[in-house]
Amino acid sequence: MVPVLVFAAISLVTLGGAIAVVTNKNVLHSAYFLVLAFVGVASVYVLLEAPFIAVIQVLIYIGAIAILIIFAIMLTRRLMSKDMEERNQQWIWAALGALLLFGVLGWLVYNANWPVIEAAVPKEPITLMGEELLSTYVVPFEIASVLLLAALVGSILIGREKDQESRSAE
Amino acid sequence: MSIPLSWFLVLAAALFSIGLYGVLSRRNAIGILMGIELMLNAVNINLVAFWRYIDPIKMTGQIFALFVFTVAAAEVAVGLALVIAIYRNRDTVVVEEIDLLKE
Amino acid sequence: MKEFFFNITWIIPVFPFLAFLIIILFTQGNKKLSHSLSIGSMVLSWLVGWGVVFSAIATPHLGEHPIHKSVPWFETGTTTFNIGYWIDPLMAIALFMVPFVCLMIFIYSVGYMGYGTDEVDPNYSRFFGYIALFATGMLGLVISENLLTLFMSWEIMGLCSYLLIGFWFEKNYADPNQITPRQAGLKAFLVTKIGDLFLVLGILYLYSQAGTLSYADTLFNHEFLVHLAETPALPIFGGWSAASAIALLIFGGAVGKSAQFPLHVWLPDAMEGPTPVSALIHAATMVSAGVFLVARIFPLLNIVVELEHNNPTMGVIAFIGAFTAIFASIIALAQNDIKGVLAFSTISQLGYMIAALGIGAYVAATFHLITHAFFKALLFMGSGSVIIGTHHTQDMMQLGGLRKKMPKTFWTFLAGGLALSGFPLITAGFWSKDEILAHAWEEFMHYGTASWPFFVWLLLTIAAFLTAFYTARQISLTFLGKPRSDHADHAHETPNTMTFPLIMLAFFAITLGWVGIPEEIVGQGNNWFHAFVGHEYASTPLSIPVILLSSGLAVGGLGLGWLVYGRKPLEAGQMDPLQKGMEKIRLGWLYKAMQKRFYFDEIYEAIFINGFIKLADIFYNFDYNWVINPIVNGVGAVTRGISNIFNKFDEKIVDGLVNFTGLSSVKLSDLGGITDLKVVDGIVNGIADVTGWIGENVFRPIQTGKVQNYLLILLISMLAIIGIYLVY
Amino acid sequence: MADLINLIENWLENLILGWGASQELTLFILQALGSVLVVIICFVIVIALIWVERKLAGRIQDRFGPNRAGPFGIFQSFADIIKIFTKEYITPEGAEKGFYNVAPVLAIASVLAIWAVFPFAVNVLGADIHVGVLYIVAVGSFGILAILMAGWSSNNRYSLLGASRSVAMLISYEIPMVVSLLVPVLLAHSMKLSDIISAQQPWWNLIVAPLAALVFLISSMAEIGKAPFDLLEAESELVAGYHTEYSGMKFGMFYVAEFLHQYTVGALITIFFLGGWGGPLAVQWPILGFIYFHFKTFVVYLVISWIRLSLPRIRIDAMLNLNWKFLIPVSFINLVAVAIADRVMLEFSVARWIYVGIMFGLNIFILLVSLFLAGKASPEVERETFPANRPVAVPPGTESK
Repeated sequence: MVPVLVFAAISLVTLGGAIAVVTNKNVLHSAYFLVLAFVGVASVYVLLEAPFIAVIQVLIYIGAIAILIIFAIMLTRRLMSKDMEERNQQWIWAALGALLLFGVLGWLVYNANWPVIEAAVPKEPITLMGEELLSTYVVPFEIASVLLLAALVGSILIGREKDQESRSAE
Repeated sequence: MSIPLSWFLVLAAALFSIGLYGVLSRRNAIGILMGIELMLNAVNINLVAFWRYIDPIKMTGQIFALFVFTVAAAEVAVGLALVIAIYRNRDTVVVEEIDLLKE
Repeated sequence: MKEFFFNITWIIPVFPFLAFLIIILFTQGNKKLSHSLSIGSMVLSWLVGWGVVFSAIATPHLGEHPIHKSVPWFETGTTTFNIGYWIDPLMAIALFMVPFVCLMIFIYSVGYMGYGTDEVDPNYSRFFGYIALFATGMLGLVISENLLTLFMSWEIMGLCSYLLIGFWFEKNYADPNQITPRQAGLKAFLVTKIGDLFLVLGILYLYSQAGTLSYADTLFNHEFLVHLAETPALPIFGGWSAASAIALLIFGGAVGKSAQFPLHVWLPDAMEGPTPVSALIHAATMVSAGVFLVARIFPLLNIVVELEHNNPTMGVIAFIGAFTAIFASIIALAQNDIKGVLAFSTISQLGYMIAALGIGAYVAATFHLITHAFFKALLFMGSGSVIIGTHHTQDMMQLGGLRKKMPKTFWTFLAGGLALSGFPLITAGFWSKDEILAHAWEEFMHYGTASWPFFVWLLLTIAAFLTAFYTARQISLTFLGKPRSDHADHAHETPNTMTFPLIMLAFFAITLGWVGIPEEIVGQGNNWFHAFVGHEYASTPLSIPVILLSSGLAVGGLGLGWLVYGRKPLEAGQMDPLQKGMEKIRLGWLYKAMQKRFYFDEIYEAIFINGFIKLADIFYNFDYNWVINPIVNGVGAVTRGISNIFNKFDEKIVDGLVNFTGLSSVKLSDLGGITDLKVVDGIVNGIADVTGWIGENVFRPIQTGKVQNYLLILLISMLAIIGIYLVY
Repeated sequence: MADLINLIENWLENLILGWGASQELTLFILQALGSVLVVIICFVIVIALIWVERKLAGRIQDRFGPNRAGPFGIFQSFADIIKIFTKEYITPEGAEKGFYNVAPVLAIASVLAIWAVFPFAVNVLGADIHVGVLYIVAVGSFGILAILMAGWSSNNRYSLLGASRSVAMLISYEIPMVVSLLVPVLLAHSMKLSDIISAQQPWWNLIVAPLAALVFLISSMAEIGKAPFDLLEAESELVAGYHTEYSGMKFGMFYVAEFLHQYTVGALITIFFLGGWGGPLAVQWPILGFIYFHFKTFVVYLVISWIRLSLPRIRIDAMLNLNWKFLIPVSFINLVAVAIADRVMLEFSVARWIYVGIMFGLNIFILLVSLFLAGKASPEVERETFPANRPVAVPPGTESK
């Protein structure tokens, strides 16, 4: 009974936060609700006995991504007047499509036969994960590092202001 | 373990649909990015749930979740840089107004 | 001692790699330290390498039991890739050649790049870093234990060739049509990449069949080879076996790297790099890598020949090689650039080796590979010495009379030239080339004149004659007669760092052939080279007619060349006698074509480069002028036309009808008017409105330019597809 | 008597079980009690700390500090508390009410959440999770969120500027902090805080990895945003940074959070580099461990205060330069070097004291080399040279000839 209640509470927080993210008029509020949704998802990971992923979720999504998003909102806030419409004309179709998709996914989940097994979580999950990362998944691991480097360089290049010469040339 | 797997999957599906709605309906480019983040989170819930319920001995699910984190971080960094660059050039972050290709 | 060398074989490419890292990272500022590091590392590699070579020679039955060691490098999925080394006779003889020639070239580079003079190159240290990396690639390729590390080394060399050919990247020429070093580097990189694509495909195909890439499990696993030869290939290859498909794909890589016929265009332009680079890359090592690769996969070719009698694989290889040999030697006749002649000569000699592999003369091909590396490096470095001695004069028409002024260069160049043309009995080139010709002769005797071995033999024989002729031409024009320009008049001998390697290489260019003298001449069982490298293949029997013929061709070619060019030396400004002669018999256009390399560069530009531009144009027009836009416009025009027609109909006919009824019946005119207004106009306007509405609200909104619209449509379509899937 | 804390816990557990509560409920009640206890202890400590800090600041700045309320001014903090509770809450016009009110709570919560995983003594710890170190880093990031919230919702330029600076600074200083935290993790081969403490029992990490300790000290001082890194609330530039608009207890919460954060950093340094609760007889007498822990933390706290009271504020570009061009490279090089040395010495299974000695030498070597390189790389600053006999204010009676 207790896990079910906990699950219900977490789902409520997560989904409520998510809905607030996509419907709130103020983008900044959306961003803070996004943090709330992320916290909910992190709790889901705790419920799934994956504390490492939960902590990483907090570290990356809240500590980095959410703060970056909030920062970006502040940098572009001049155009976000209160009376601006936050959703476009096709929102009703989008809502219908999303609902339909949810229906389809739910139907699939309900009808599928998952090969669930009852097994305990490994004792040293982080050690195991490190070993697998450096053996079975070493190539994706390296590619991920290259991807991060590329993203770092790319975002600096895209985001930096033009230097003085090219600006005066305009 | 009293919660069945399908509950997590339904939760993830709901989160995914909400994120999709956000992507399709927000006018603000940063709002769209937030929708994408929600969708990626939904995928991660699925990955970790499958790991826990179907193959908890190997860490494949968690490792894939880690890779999704990596991709999400890269995506946000580049995406926000693009948004800011567009804002500098065109003074707007409303995606409907960014339709140069049509004109 | 043997065990010691076999255990440290892996260290050979490590030395130059460390030298590269240190030079690039730390010692860019110190020229002396840089070249000392580079040469020092090469000396170490050379010592260890020859240690391994002589240990291998002293090991009996190395051919049947190659020594190989490997450690796991990384695993992905269920496969583990190893990194290691492989010692067999082929590797041993390549390892005999590569470090030594590299070392000689490194020493030579010190002088060529102007160390200690005013003309020292500003990027001197970087040059030594690059060539050290290059040596890493070549040595790694030679010792590698599987096709993956081989391919990696292969690509390291590709990168280095790009960097080194374009080493003088700041150079520009007044003539916009003359290719600049950086363009040449790019060209070499891109053209060889075409070949590399085939190589990758071949390796992937092999991997898909074997699940591993190590030599021990693939190329030297007889059962697997038989299995491969019995497996039909993918449908795209017709009815061939997988073995021949893989062999041809890998051969494609060799075509690119060894500058064989369709992909030969990069090598002549690569002469834009510094001359040591030409010697290193385009004579001694990198181009040899292609031949080495084909020799490596020779077991695969052999199995194809053994099990499938009508398979064209070997024929294709032999024919491409032979055609390249004759084609390049014809071009070489009319080149005036001292390095250009050598470049085409290299292409031609590589064609020899490929052709030899194609007719199954494995031993002869590897033999020629080694001897050619020595004398061609010698020739290139000799020409570099000439270039330095005459203050960067490369046009042979401007040279002449250097025999007295540069004696060391002359005598060593002469030795190399004689080896290249196959001067009978004493030179290395004679024995190796003779073995190839003898093998071709034997094949031709076996199959008769109506078969491809005959053509291969014929082409190779003619090429041998032409080789001797252009060698004589080059030596005569460069060294004999009187100087034809001020630079040549004031030529001086080059420093010892440049002449010492020449002398060393000249020694080997003469003597190296003696290890492969056929047993019939020196006594039973004394063809040492064959016994070491290819005991499992039948040795070619000595054939007196071939020896006589090839001696005659070599001497005849040299003699004819001397008659034309040497007897009456050219004066300054005089026309090439060959050109004069050909114009006399109305073949001037052919000479022109030869000089222009048979217009291959122009043809490729016309077909591929312009072709792609055309193709892009077509797509552009498809989008903007021909199809997409016209369709959109057409829909609009058609709806407008339809509504116009209805409008006309309304004006002309319906109005007329209404007037008529109005005139004929006043009473009915009210009613008719009402009918007209409400019904007919309604229909007409309605149709126009509907078409307009469709245009406005269906076709136009689809093209919103808003990304979210597209995404929404994507979602709906996906849902629709899922729906269809679920329903059915 | 030896194990006082666990004794009380067992007694309480039996008591509640005796009242007929289920096992789960008992655990829940005990954990809730423990949390409340930790929070109360924290606040009590903060009250004391404020007094200590002010007294210390006074002495360093050559004045008395609080000395009116009670002996040595000991009740000054309580007087302040009373004052702060009775002040008016002012909410500026145009502020976003919700965020404006949530921010101080979040600020203090983010600090308190870190205390959940601290091991206070050998068996006294809240949650011993596998990823303790990561947890600390992750939870700390909520603090940044709180600052951003406060800065944005105040509807004040100065607040927003302070918040923006804080993001630039806190995010960049998080990198060397995390990397230097990885060194103790590496040495203990675990991310559990209890493992890290027991791994450094005879030899503290301060000796094994002094460079990591130094980098961590500097970067965490930046994290708490106090002088010399107090750019987010620089009085002379930004009034008071992100909490300019706060008054009354809302300001008080930020204030408490700041002090508590400093104390928390002291605790972190104690855990990661000073052996945590370790000390003579700490294993047999956990209560001693508890005392050792807080004593060490207090010493580190005083050291941090001493530094911040002695140094002036750093310019923002210099601060970012220090981080990106010195701390981050040094911490990465240190991490790699320590990892290699650790692996090699484990391979050869050298004696413990040799291991420690080599590690210490390696750290000092890296520090000296990097300082030398940094000194070479830093630009020459042209300083104004004054004439030898320039007029200066000289105390009367000490004029030189």
